[in-house]
Amino acid sequence: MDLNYTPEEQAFQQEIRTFFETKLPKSLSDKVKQKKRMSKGDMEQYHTVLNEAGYLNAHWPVEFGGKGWNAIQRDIFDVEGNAAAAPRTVPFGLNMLAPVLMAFGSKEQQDHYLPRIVDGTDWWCQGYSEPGSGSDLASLKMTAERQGDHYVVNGQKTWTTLGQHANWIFCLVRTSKEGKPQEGISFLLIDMNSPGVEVRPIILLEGTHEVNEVWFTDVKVPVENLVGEENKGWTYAKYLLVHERSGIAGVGDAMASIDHLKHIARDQTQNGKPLAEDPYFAARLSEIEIDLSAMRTTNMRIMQAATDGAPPGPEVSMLKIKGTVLRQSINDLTRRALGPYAMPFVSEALDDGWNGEPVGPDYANPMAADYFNHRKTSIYGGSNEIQRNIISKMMMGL
Amino acid sequence: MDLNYTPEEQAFQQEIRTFFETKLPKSLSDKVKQKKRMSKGDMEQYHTVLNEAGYLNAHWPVEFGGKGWNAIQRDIFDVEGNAAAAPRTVPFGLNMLAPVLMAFGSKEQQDHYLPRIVDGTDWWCQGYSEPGSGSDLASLKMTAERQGDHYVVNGQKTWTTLGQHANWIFCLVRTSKEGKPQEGISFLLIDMNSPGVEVRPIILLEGTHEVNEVWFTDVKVPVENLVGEENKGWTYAKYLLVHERSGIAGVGDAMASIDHLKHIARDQTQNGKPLAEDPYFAARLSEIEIDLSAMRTTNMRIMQAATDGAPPGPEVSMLKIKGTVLRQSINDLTRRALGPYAMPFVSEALDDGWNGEPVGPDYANPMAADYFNHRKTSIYGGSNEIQRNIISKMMMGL
Amino acid sequence: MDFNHTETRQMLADMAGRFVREQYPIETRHKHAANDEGYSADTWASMAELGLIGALFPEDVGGFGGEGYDIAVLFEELGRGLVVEPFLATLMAGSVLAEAGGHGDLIEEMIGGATTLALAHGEPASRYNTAHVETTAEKSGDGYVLNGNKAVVISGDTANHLIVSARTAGEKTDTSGICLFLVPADAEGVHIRGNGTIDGYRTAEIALKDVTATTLIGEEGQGHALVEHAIARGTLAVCAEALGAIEVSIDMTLDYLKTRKQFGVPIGKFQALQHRMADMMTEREQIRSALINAAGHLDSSERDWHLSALKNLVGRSGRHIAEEAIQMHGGIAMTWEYAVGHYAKRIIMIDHLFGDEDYHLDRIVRLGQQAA
Amino acid sequence: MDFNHTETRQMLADMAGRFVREQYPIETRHKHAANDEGYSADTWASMAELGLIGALFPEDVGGFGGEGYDIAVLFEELGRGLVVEPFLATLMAGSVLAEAGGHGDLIEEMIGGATTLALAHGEPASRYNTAHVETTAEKSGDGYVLNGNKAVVISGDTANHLIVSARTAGEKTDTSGICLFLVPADAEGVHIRGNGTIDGYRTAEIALKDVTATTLIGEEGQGHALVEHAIARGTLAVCAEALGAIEVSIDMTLDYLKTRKQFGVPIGKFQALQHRMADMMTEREQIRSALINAAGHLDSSERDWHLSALKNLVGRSGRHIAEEAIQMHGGIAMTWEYAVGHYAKRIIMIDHLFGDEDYHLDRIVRLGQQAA
Repeated sequence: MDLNYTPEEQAFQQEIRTFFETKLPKSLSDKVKQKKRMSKGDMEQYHTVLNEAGYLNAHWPVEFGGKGWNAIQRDIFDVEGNAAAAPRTVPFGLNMLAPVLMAFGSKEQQDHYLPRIVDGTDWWCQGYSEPGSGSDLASLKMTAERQGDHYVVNGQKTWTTLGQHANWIFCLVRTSKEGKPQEGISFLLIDMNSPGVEVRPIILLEGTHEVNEVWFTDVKVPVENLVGEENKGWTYAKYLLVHERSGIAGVGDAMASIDHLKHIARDQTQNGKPLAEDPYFAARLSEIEIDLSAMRTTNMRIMQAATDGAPPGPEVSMLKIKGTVLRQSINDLTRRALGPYAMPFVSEALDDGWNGEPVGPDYANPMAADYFNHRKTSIYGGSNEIQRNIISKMMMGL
Repeated sequence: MDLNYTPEEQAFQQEIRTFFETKLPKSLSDKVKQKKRMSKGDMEQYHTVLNEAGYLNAHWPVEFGGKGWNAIQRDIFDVEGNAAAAPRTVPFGLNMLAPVLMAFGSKEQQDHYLPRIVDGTDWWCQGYSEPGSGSDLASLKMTAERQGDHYVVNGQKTWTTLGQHANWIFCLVRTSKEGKPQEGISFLLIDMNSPGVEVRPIILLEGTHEVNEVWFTDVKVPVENLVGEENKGWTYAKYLLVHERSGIAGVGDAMASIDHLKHIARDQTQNGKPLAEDPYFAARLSEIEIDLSAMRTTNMRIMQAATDGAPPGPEVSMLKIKGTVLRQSINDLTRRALGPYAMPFVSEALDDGWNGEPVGPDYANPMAADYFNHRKTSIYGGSNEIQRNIISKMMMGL
Repeated sequence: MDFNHTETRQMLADMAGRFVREQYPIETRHKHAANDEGYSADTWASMAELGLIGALFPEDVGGFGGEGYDIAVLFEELGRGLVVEPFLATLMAGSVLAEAGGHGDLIEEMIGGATTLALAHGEPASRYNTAHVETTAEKSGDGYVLNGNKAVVISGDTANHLIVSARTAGEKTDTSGICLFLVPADAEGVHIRGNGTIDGYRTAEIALKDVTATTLIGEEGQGHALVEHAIARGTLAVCAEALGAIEVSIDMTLDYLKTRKQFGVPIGKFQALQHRMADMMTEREQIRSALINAAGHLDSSERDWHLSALKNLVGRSGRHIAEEAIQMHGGIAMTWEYAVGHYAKRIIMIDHLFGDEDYHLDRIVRLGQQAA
Repeated sequence: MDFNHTETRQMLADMAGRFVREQYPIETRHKHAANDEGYSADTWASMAELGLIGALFPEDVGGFGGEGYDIAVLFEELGRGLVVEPFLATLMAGSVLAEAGGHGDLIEEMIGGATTLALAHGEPASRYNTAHVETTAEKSGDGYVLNGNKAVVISGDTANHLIVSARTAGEKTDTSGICLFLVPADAEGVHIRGNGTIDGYRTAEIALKDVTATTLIGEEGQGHALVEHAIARGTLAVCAEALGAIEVSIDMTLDYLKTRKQFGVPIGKFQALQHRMADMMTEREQIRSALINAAGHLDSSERDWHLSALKNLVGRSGRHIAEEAIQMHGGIAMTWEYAVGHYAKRIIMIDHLFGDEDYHLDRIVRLGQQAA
């Protein structure tokens, strides 16, 4: 047991710190600090900055052009990036499609798609959920009918995050109605510029547009866009869920959010003292810091076990639950910290080019919206209820 | 809407107060205050005191010799009794068997058993649970076989509270294996002095003997001891569960426990101040008081609705859950309040005739045991899980 | 003791309930909220005609209610519809006038719906402290000159008149020395910047620059008691509103659990959700009871204890219920189109009106220690 | 960073684990606890032979461990068996001696199991305040005369020697002015009243009446740092013990859910219980992580923060897990005969050792405000 960084790890941490200090555009970190909405251009710019430094896909295996970063290195990058107010990368190509292609894609698919993910040619989005499916993903209905050298795809996907920016979508589609619902599912790559693909925005409860419905009407998809074997798509999707453990806990994000909250709590006054000194507030904050301190170690333990080749267990689900609940509790305490100024909301103020006078303290406007928006985190990516099902199934075998 | 007592209710409250001030033996209230174990003699003495005043069965309908107290009167008696540190009455005959006999018993049974409950001739205990049954009460196995003018009873009951003092037990027994498990159950009255009845103590985790196993081997029970119809016993038991709403919330007990806790919190010192002024302790205590204040009104609303003839709904289950959880949280906060002195435990000190020197403050010894003992309240009488099932079934009809 | 409403009060509740059910679907609500003034003047007028405003005030000022239970039953129904018309601002400003005495004509106009008022009391630094007033009032001639800033004034951008708190004496958090002035919204030096809120209502930031005020409400320096009186009624009202919103949230979740199928069965079949529903329903009943207690003590010496108990419970359990309603629905509850998210937003934001869960827990603690 | 144990430490854990599994079933534990001294001298001796005592102390005093992780792995296994032998008292008293220096022979005897010690520090009014010492020490000749009362002294009724804290200077809660003395348990004027605890261990109330003490441990007036050193190790130890007890409680509950049938199916099939189980297991992993953090920082400047974080989490989540283990079992867990109730009692009572959940949350708050 050793909680200290090795000299190598310290050096790596310093390298990453220097990178963010010197290479992260202030225009981006300012937006992150002010919790403004990232434009497509912002996200592409950050993508380029990371790629030029070779950090964009550093977590990929060396044989696919990555640096094969281990769990500790990824944790350091996550924490330093958040501390530097770096934006989040768009995960769909880099962290979700790529591992599937590496594990199950053909050589041709790997050679074609992976470089385009890195150089930004392709912006991927995910086509898993359907209006009827929800947590019961295997019940998906979107069909892909084999007709000669292509599939004809019909149906609808939903909750497609940033689909409005994407030019490609990887979908789970039904290629067979035989056997168990899981058995008739295939993993298909679809060019969103194909005729018959339509993207419709979904506005979230706090008024933002980040997810979409994607409709498919007689969309022709070449058979070479099938990943792996037909009707094996479910296995590939599951592989992703259990193997993509890193970052699920959101440690770096949580740490940065707590710093922001502390800043607010020092600025707000309650009973003539800084809110930070109010015993009830301080107690809530301290409990969160205690849980986070433990979760960071839980996260590292699980990551290292994964690196050491431990079989995927229920731990990933534990991280998903704890990580989302913890960050939601930070969002909750943050909106409390604002007092009455949590209520006013000027949505336009979150977009580029707004320069009106803020209502209340400059940090106030986005925080209530943030709290409501992040209720999604315990719902998507396998709701926390599904995660509890997974844990108990694995532990009890019932 | 009117939260104030009517002049009649105020007069009643005064009457009850005077009764407890003048008629409650100090020897009993002292034991209650010191949380000592009540002997059989103590319980019989209190029974007599109540009976002489006409309060023992005042909640019974007038036609059965009661005063037909309404919900508010029962609440006042509950609160005043607890405030005066009166013991609890033994409910099995007075509140559990009696209503069933009144509703389903024969005239002979009513005339024979009800007076004997009141004058203390019979001490009843309850024979519902069995080792295998737990929350699934209908799965009970104890059999009663009709043989001429009597039943032959074989099997085992458990969790029989104060069975060591009782001379009669009312049992749910299986008289038929036909149809659904609920349909073969009968309600039978058994003299515990009959040959073949054996009572074995169960020691609880904190070392006390209050519940028992009761074993039945070829016990002969006259058929006239059957209540109502054969195989209808389940209906009678259920009737009791939904109609016996009063007292389930334990409002008076909770109020008295909070007063005791406040006394301790003023005596204990934390950081040089009375514990009562510690912000975390004060916050926990205040939340409990807030919940209790609401629960008392919830309780009264439900009781009054019942008096007004509202059909039994899920509210009873809500009271069971809220009432037990709330009182358990008082027990929990009380053991916290003791600091290190929650640990020492001299069991003999809870019995008559012990006069050793207490370890720590005189109030300390029983409180941790009390906390552990009261974990039972969310388990027995239909566990809180069963109560939640009932609520959701009634609300969702699923 | 009696837990039944009087017939007239039950009629008020039924009438308001019917109005909301029949004429205030969520689409209408969004339409009203999207108006420049943040509500519909026509709807406000017809609600006034129904007497819904008058029900908030006692007969001696031309109303026909004004008791705690009148406020409670009406706002519970308003909460069921997420009604955006300016009832809260009207209740609070009107309560100041009614308590202070006089101003009969203005109250009459207000009850008739012809005039709207807002209480401009909170300030940028006051948070939940009701005595925090930095705005100054200097005597000049037979009037006063007001200077300062008012913050998050409910319906402050649409009211015809403002009731402004300002200080003629004392330190910035003293309870004495606070005065209330009636100021026309269009008076010179009154700069009003309105904004929407995350839950679809309107507030305003108001700057007062050498505003001449001639109408003092109540005695000079004695304004704080009037403010507390208004805030007490406002607190009761928003808690009742929260209860209404909670009822709808729970009912919608119940319906969803019954109809939404996953893994081939209605998700209401899943025991984990059933048990969480059961707890939510129990909490709802607890809130209802706390509301009854607070309404019954609104004009008693125990007012503050019961109001803080209620507000703490609404903050604590309300948040739990709102978050659970979203979680059990899943993704659909995250969308603007589906109503439950809007109810959740209102329930949560009510925690930010007149003191949140912790503020009121702390007040309970202090009241308890004064008593001890 | 590395989350694997060294080979020798893993061997220690395995050995202790095997001993507990094979030679310490719950019946044996109850038998030991029922002895007059509250444990088995033979078992203590064989544990000493196995080196389990030596593992708690550094090599320079004749042990072969003494690091945070040594204490953690050993006490986790002891917690799995609810071991009543006096490891905690030995760890704390021994840590005082080891930190102070000297007393080599005594430590050697202690590590060999031939002598037992107890730290008599807490007092009737001290609660969790480690600086609260009212017991006085007056210089007389080349010794001191001690007067005062010590409370809830762990294993205080069976130890051969007591390490007694007493004050030569300062107010009753000053950190300076506290001295530690080595006092034979049978010294004149030492009145020891032993008692059992609700969870099956032993503590003692000790009255000191004109007790002559000749052996001062460490510097005069500098005893508090030694006490804090010992309490830090004791806190880590009982939290590790709690983790062991939590592991067993969860495993027993899991087994019960798999085997116990209700309504025709194993109760583990009920989703409400499954989800609560899942949360308990997540909390267990969080406690394990906090234990790793605290053990790793036991001799660092962040010691107190990590120990308080751990103790708060053990108090908070430990209580939840213990209560859930009982609730999910149902009635059987309420009986003396069934083991899980005894684990629950130990987990809960650990909240009363060295500061409970709230005490340590408050300490975290204070440490945070000092840092800010």
